Amino acid sequence: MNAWLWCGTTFLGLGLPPVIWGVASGPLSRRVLAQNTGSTVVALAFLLLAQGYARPSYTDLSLVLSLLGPVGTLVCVRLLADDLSAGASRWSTAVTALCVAASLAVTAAVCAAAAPGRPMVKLLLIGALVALGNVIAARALSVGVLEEADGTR
Amino acid sequence: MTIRMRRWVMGTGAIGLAALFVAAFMRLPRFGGDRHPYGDRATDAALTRHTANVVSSINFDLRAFDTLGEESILFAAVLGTVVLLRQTREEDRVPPRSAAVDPWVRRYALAALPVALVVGLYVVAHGQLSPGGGFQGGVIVATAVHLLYIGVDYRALERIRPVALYEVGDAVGEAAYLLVGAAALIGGSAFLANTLLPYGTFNTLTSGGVVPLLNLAVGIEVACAVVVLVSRFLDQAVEITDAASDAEGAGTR
Amino acid sequence: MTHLFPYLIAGWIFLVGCYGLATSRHLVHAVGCLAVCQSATYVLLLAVGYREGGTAPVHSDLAPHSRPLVDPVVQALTLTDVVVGATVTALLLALVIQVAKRHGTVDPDELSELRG
Amino acid sequence: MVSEDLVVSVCLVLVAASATVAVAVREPVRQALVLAVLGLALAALFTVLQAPDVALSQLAVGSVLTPLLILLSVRKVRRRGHPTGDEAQR
Repeated sequence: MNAWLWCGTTFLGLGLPPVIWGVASGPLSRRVLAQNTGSTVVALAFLLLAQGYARPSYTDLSLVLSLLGPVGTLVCVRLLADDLSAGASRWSTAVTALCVAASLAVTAAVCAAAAPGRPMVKLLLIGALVALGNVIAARALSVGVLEEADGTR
Repeated sequence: MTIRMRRWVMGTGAIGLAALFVAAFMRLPRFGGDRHPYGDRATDAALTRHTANVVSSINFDLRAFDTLGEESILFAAVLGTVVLLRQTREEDRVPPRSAAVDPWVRRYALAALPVALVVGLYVVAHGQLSPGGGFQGGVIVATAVHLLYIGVDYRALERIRPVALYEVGDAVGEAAYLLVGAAALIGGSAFLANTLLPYGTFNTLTSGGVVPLLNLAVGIEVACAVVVLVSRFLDQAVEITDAASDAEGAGTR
Repeated sequence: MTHLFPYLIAGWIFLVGCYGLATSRHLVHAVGCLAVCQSATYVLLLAVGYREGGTAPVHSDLAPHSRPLVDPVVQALTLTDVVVGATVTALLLALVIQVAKRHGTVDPDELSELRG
Repeated sequence: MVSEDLVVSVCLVLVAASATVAVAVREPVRQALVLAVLGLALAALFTVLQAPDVALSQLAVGSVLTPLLILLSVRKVRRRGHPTGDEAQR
């Protein structure tokens, strides 16, 4: 099994259990944060698995998830605004920084191995979407909710 | 039938089912085994019809009639939801108040909207080549439309999403699927047979004969069906209130 | 033993979903448990179709007959299963909203006591 | 290639864990979030079982559509539902 599959396995094996634990217990804001982290972990795992199985068409999965993940979280934040008004969970900044760092690292590693040209542009786009989506979701969780609490109901 | 008794009955039933499961699984072929007779034949059939994505070839070519049934299930479910969640007499529709959304979230939602639409259409168009197809792309397009609800508010979404148009789109998608099938019938071969169009060169957008057309029809139908479905739920949750809960001043964002 | 593992996991998910469905105190939670039951069928179907060392039956980036393929028929069945799963969940949720409107409660036990 | 089974086994355990948690969480809103994570774990399992089409549709349905519909239904039911029903599950 080549190194990429090992990375993908450890990524899923070490990344998802804390996500499942985070979404199963604790305050609601931390659960939404855990769900958002889960979509980041799986999107990056898809990039590694695509490289590991030598199937570039699997990166479409990562592209779609990098778009739908943040949408899912933003929908939860919008619909649960009144339950989330207790403010962002204290894990928020640390986890977001970790996710953005992980997405940059994985994108760089996968781009290094990918053929230059169109495939690399696609991988860079996916990495950027994952990182950006993560930052926006974390911001929506912390700031977006508070503003609505004071805004007109 | 107290709760406790019910749990015991459920427990014994579960243990019996578990025993049957294990007995059945012992006789299943080994996980990862090498004997897949139908799969090999389906792959060969798809390759002769120049369809790169064998799963799409099965869905829209070898088993097109089953996919017609599946789309009719989707159509009937959306019809059922529309009937169930309609606004009854004693309920009135309160226009939702606009919501203050963080400017960065708004910019991201409005920027991500076109990107998600393009990705959705890409997934539908390349249905018979790369992973994806009419259904997956349709749901992505439908989700992209709702980005406006997240970015701005419900009223903006209602302006660009006339539900009647999407209900017509849902029906047009289903009808297009049927017409393409009937065209094969008129063309002298069986209903939904893939003999109408040339199979084109392998791994190009026009390859696969009828498969891209059916893919597009399913894409249109699923996108419109999901938009109608979510709009009915959104109306119920955000707008429609009955006299009883009016006192609570509902009709939030 | 490992060749039975995926099937046992599918069986476990189904039984857990049934347990949740039977002991649920909120109809929307019951619909969620039904979705869990449905996902057990996805796992079982795809586990049956897996081939050791096989790859996806998608030839957009793969030369035909170059590598062993996983069974595509099972994937088409699972795709239909996911579609029907989504529509069944949506229709059941619509029914739950109607039950809440008509009977004013979403607790299955309370429902059974209400007549008419 | 026994190692490919390792990836499959890891994903299977993750799916079983998130399915058990999805049933164990009794409150519908929290269950919607766990179902979203279950959808992600299933998509990972399908990709490892070499079924990208099914993983894509599970992503589209499981991580956005189902939680959205459940949250909207809970919002309607909670506002409309029996008050005692709400207190019991909050």
